[in-house]
Amino acid sequence: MSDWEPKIVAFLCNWCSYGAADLAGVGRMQYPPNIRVIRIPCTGSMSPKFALAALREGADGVWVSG
Amino acid sequence: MLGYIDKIRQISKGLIEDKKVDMIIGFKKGTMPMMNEPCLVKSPKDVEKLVWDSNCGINLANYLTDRKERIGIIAKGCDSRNIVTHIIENKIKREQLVIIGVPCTGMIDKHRLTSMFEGEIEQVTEQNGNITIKGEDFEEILKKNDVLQQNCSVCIHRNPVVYDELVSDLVEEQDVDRYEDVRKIEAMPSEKKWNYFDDLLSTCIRCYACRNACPLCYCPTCFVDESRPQWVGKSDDSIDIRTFHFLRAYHCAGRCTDCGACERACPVGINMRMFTRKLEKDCFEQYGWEAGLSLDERPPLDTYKPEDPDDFIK
Amino acid sequence: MKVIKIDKKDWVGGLEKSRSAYRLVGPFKENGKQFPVFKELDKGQEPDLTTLNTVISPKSIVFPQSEVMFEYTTDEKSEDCNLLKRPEKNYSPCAVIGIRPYDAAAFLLVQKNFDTPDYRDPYWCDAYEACTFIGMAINNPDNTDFSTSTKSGPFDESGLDVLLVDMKDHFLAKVITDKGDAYLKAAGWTAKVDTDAAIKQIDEMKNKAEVKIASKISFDNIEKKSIMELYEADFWEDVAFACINCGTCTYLCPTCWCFDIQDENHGKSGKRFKNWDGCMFPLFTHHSSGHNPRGIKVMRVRQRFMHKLKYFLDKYEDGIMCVGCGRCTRFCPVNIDIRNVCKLMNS
Amino acid sequence: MEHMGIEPGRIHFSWVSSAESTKFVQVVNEVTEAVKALGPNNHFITKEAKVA
Repeated sequence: MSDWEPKIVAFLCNWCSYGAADLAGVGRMQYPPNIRVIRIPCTGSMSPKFALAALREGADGVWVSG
Repeated sequence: MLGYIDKIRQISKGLIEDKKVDMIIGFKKGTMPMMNEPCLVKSPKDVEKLVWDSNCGINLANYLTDRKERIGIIAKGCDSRNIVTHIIENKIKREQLVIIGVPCTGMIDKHRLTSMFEGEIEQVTEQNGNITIKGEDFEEILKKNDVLQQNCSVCIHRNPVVYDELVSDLVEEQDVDRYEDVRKIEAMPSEKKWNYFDDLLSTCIRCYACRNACPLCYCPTCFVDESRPQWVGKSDDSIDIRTFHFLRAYHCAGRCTDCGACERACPVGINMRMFTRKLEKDCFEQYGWEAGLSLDERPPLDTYKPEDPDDFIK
Repeated sequence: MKVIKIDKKDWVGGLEKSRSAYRLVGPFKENGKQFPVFKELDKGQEPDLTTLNTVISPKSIVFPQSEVMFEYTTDEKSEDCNLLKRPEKNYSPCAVIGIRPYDAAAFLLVQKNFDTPDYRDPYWCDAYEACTFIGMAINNPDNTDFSTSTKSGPFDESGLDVLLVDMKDHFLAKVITDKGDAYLKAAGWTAKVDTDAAIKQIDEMKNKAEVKIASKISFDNIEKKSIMELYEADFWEDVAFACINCGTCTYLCPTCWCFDIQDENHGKSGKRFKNWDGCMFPLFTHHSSGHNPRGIKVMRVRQRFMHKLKYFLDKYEDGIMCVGCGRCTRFCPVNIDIRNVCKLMNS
Repeated sequence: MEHMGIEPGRIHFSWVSSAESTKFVQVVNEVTEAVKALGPNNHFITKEAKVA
């Protein structure tokens, strides 16, 4: 189990956190590779079924960021 | 509650005769004990069909969705709150409705009564707060208050919140602890919670009676019927069943009035209100909101206030 | 024809003994549950014969709510790549203990659909053929039971291999087929009784039980009426008003057989399922074009009753597609009563 | 979701402006740590539907 790495599905707002992720990339910042980013038009369009669908397909965590 | 019916019939008859409404939505006597069938009355002579007793647990607001006629509707406390929700959500117009308010003293829990007796119940009658249950070889008198639907026994809005006519004096509201059972679950560790709900839903056959009996569930296409993309599998897999119940509850957040129609409709006796009640409790504690009390106030999920709780956000 | 006497003290022992050759299925009430359901009985579990009827009909024994039809993988490393494989399933002999006569008769109606010269549903047929039905006669029918009007009845033998009759301290087992005989032998129940006397006893009880059934329906006139006359009748709006379009009636019904086919795909492998479906759901007839020929509630309600009480009657000329178990009436959330609908259609 | 038995810490919400790349990195770290601490998710996964 020691080499287990979590899979985290990140639902990021196009205008906020996705921009921040972009900026982090441009700035060559280091962060853990466990997140799988899904860009959504706005966090307001986030539905609980997205989170459930992610878990259903085997995600270990869900992160919603506006 | 039995004394109401003459008044209900009299008001209904008047409304139809004066052409104030095209139809009355109420209950008629069912073919089984503890069952009444929702019905539509269009002519004064049919008014005699209407009945009212402690077996009118189905929520009549369910039959209003998108109707165009002028309707007289018989509404107990929870029905009236769902009518308010319907009006707020533009599913019916206030001007179309004549609401015949019925102060309610609770509905009988038919699941529980059925399971209380070995033999078959053939007749259930009520008088002065007592219920007489008759079967082939037994007869028992119980206090009505002891056999209420669970949601009725913790109901704090027994009187209709909006009405045009009232069939009797308002009844006294109860002062009860509404959420004892929800707190019990909140106190469980995660694993125990998971198992609790696994067990709760283990007999679900996905007939969707809970969804369809619910006045809130009027979406033209339910998320379980969506296929592009398909959010939830359609088999009797336990995760898919749980997803259905969980998301349905979410869709009712801030709208559910705990009328109990879902639980009453369930053929296998699942208390799916354990999902909706948690959300109801949260809405009340975090936003001070109870659904369907006022026509003028917007529900918390479509308004924003600076003081909304946000401590779950990093 | 013979009748075997089973002492109640030999009952459990016999069941356990028969396990060497049979899987046992029967109504069983799990701890803390309100009612029993038909399931495969584990060792030491006894079928619950006290409950008159299960909420969910035993049709799921041969027609599970969800059943995998085949599996596939598109993984080229696998030797099964791009092959459709029917999953292994246990079709070894299975004894269904305590099924009620009308539920067993319901299988015969469903068989007309799943086992025909042109089409044969292997999943249904294989499971059905594996079963030996040890039925339990109904001494005290409930008040939604109208099985005497549907060619079935509380002592109906048509779908059974053995009919058990509860005589308080023992069971009388009327052997109907060789399959039934084989099961009784495997269970070690062989005490023969005087056949004529026993049959007389059983017939007496049968008459007593049948008399208790007060609900009667008749479909004589439905047979004579034309489809269009019934289809365009003016009572459908009234019948359908209360209906909330849930699938309770279709899912609990022992004769409803409709299903839907679904694929579920995970990565490179997937499965195709049969799932129960019902005419009450709008999605059931929804075309991919977006058109729905049964777009509104009243059409769907009409379809259910027309299918059961008219189309089936006309097509097979062998009665209606209903065995009178009364489940749909009992568990309908809004009390739509098939007996009343039948009366309306018949008048 | 926690009411139903999903552990607290599997689901996270945050608010990061497009200019806050440092906060973004910090939150990724936090979320990853929290989920790592919980171990693999056992609930709500459907690798294949379990049916009869």
